[in-house]
Amino acid sequence: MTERYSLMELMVCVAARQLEDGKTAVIGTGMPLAAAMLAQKTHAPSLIILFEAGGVAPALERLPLSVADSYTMTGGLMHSSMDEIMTACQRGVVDYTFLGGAQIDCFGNLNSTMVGTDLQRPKVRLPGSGGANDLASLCWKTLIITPHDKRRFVPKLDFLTTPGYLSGAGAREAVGLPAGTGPYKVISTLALMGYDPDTKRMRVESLHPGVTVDDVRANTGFEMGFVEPLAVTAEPTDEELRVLREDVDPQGLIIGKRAA
Amino acid sequence: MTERYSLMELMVCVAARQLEDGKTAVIGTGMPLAAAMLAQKTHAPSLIILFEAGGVAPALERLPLSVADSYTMTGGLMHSSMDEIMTACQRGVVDYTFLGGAQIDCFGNLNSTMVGTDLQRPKVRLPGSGGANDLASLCWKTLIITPHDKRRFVPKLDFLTTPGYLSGAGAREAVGLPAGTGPYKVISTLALMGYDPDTKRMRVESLHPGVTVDDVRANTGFEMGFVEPLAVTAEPTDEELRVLREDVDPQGLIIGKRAA
Amino acid sequence: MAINVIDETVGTLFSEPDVDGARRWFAAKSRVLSNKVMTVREAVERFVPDGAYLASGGFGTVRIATAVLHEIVRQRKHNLGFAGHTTTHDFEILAAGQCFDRCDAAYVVGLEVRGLSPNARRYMESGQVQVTEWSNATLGWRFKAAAMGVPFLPARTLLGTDTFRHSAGRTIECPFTGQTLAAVPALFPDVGVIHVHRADVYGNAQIDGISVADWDLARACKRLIITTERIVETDEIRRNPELTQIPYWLVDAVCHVPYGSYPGNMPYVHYSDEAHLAKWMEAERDPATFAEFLNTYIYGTQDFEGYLTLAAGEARLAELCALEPLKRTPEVA
Amino acid sequence: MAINVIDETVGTLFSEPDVDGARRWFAAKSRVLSNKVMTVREAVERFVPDGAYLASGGFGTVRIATAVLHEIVRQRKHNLGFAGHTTTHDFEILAAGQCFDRCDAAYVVGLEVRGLSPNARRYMESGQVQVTEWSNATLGWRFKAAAMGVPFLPARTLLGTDTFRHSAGRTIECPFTGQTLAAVPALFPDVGVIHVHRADVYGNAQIDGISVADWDLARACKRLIITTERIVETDEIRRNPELTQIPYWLVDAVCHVPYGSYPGNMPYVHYSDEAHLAKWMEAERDPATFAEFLNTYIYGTQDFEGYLTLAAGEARLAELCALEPLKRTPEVA
Repeated sequence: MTERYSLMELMVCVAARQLEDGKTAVIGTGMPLAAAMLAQKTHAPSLIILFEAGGVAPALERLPLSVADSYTMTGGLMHSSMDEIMTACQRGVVDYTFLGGAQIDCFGNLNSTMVGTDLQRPKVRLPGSGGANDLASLCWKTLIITPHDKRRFVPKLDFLTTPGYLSGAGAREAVGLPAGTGPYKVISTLALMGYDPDTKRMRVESLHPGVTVDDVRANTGFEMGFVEPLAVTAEPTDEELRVLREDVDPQGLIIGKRAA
Repeated sequence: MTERYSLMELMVCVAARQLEDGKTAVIGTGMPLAAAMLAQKTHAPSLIILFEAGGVAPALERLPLSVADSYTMTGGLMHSSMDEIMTACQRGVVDYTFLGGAQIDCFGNLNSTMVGTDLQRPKVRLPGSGGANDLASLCWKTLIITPHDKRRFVPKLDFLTTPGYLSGAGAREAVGLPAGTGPYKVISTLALMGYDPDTKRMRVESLHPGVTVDDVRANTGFEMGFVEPLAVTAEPTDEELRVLREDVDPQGLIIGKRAA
Repeated sequence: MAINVIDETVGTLFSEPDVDGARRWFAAKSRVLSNKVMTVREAVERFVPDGAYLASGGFGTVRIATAVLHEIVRQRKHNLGFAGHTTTHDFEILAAGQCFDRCDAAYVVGLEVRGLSPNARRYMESGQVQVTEWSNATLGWRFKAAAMGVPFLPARTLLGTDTFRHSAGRTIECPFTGQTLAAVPALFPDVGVIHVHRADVYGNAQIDGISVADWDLARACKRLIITTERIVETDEIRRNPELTQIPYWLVDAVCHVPYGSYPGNMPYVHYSDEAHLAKWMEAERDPATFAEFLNTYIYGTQDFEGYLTLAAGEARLAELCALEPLKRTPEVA
Repeated sequence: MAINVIDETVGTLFSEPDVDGARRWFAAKSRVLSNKVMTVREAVERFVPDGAYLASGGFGTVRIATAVLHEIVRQRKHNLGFAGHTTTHDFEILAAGQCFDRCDAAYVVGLEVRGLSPNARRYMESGQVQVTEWSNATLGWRFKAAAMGVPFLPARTLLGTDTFRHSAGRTIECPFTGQTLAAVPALFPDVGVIHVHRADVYGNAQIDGISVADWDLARACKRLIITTERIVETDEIRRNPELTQIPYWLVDAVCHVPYGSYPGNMPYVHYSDEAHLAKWMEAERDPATFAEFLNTYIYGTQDFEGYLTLAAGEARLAELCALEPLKRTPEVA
């Protein structure tokens, strides 16, 4: 890491690059939305951002605090409903979704429901699926953005809230989830990861600048794969940083405030 | 029949009297709508008229020519959809519907699909169900308005388009139709009919002025029941006729033009 | 007592409720923002191949895409499938051209209070058209199932009737209550045609008044041709997002067709031309007369504008606008 | 490879998908045009009995019926069922009052980017609340099934997960394609609360902006309490029928509550009061502090107006209006 950019800024820039132009994405608030806005303002001007509560393709003025708040509707093409967005996903119209989660396993399954063993008396109650289970079931490609440590990258989830590849290749289709869908990329604080096309296990595609294979292993609770040759994540360009800081998140809600 | 009113006018007035105030009704164009408008303008000012294409409670200026045309929307409370109207019926929110049909049997089943024996090559192709099957399946009470002759009141339908009591008591529930629904009244050119609560067979409740039991028998292809004592249909009041002619159908679209 | 429980239906399913196939189609369909304005002729040439399964929006004589329907006849498209979801004048037009040979029928051959179309009746009685029966709600819910991306929807109608027996629905047992329900399969038409009040060049479209089944239909169709009274700037769409029914990524063609629902009614714009609708019905009584009528009005005209000039003309269109009872309020101007 | 096909689910179904019972209820519900304006206190007294199953409209901190939720706490209602369909601040309020003891959870205890509610977490971790898991789409489709009058809807989500295992859904085989689908049962809440932009005294109600799940929710609920920013003449409703989401015959109570979504956002009216929302979260860290907070703001206030004066005041409300990015266009004035 240099002082030119923060880790958060790197992650948002890496996330933004995964989003192709002219595609549809259901995006939550926070870093995923900062990434989508950055993509729109750089290489993907026709990226269509949908919000699960019903907002459609707003001219985003700033980052909303809720996926239903007024900022998800400013200059929008259509004031719709959660049903409209979720059925569009189910119909196959939505390319990307972008999620977080308290725990993730090697197949990209997520837990955002609880820590503990008894749902009726959990050690820590978390929000639950929200739209995550639906979006990861129904959108074509699921991206995940998350801090990278052993508490999060676990060998076994306490609760499988949201489907990744479940138990591996073919498992999604076997339970009835739409064919051809599933986890696509994970952007963590250490690396950019994808999935082995045969085993559907997670593997590192590029290490963020200054991060080693051992750093990843030490912070991952399951056996992580690594592609060969292993790349280094491209650093944010000056242009990406400028747009991110000036146009996407001038208030520093996501990327934090910078020293003057 | 006196010259004070026509048979059409009598039928519309009798039909109107069947509609209670403060209830909901999905109504088609023609005589049923004239009856509903008359009811609204006399004893049932809060009768809620819905149109199957999506019009909700318009301030009806005149009789529409289509159940979707602009007159079904003038001053309406809500511009909705066919799905909204049909699901309201399915949910149990709609009290009445009002239908016609080419053939009717003793259980109030209707044929509006074809005359003949082969659907793929019918002798006469008719429109089919339209919304009739749905409305008669889902609304609480089905009213029918029809000319009365042996070609229409038949022992066996060529095609059962729209359910009355099907094969009799309990048959609707047995096939899965919502409990407690079914045919309510038939207003014909000869009489007002209801249904025997036990057998669900049609029976005359009142004969129109000047009509005899033999007239009904001679014009009915199945064994018609008669309640005892048998009433005579009350004639239209002067007020009903005035409202019908001046406010409901001043153009004579339904009740015809009157000689000056 | 014998109760008419129908466990088997004999209707032909003209289009499979293949939700995974539809997902692949929708995934491949471009969502790039591009100008889709073209002529009706080009839209029909490109998106209505012979044999395609077609669905028509609006409600028969209200807000129908007449120009596209005429052009389908003019280009002598044939062997189409057709969804007869309260089709009246739209059905009459396509029956005139003998364009379809299979039909999911909920409401066909009739024109509501105006009576039955003699020619459409002859066509449907000729044995040339294979028919499967539905009701308006269930055929609409077939579009809805497709729009929702599920292979079927349950319903409590149709049951116990010949309409159901001649449908391609099924009975199912509710997994929760055990009750018998009708299941209706998703219908993904190959192409849909919908007339709207305003659209931008990309296809973002708004409808004033009731939507009939067009919300679901627009989402169910694999291809969608929009005809529009007005082409507007996208900013006008964004100013009233409550009115948007069709986002641009559903749309393949945007055709500018003022008075495009003529001789039908276009709510807020003009009322139906009952005289001209009666002229169609009258001409249909005799096949030779009707052939001549079609030669004059459809085959003999270059396009819908030609038809409009011949059938109505400016003075008549002004009359129809004056007859329209829904005055456009400033709110939706 | 062992594949996690879940054929049995272990979640409790808190409310039966009894469509015939619901039909009888809706049939008996009055459709007479009557003035339903009453105070929030009266609406809660009359329509929210202890033990009822409650659903809350809007989206957690956006267009929520705060006044009704507070009054439920103030009247110390208990043993409610609650539909946690993206419930955030609404969940926080009812958890503060320990009003519910069973919950269909899709999204609970969190406030989106604002973090987790300490008190709601404690309540959900205490074992006092029985929970059944769902996702936002499937819990919304449970309302939709009810609104459609069918006992279930099929879906392609939930499958294969612990969320599904701890739901009360089922797997079914599609009668047409044979594929495995999730079936979710209709949910008819005993009472729903929805905040809207304008309503007349009968309950005809309009919402500006996205509707979230409120179209279906309004139709699914056996009783419906509306709070509204403005009470308008019916003529104003009839002038913009495209905006009407709730016709009067669904509604049992109309309560006039300006700023009724505070401290949440009311699109087109005011933005959320993030400072006050943070104050709730902060107070919740310590149970004793939070008890005092509740005594001050809820139990110690007469009604929502009292709360509003205490928590915000006119100057702060003016600020929140100024912060609102959606300016009401003349079209929806």
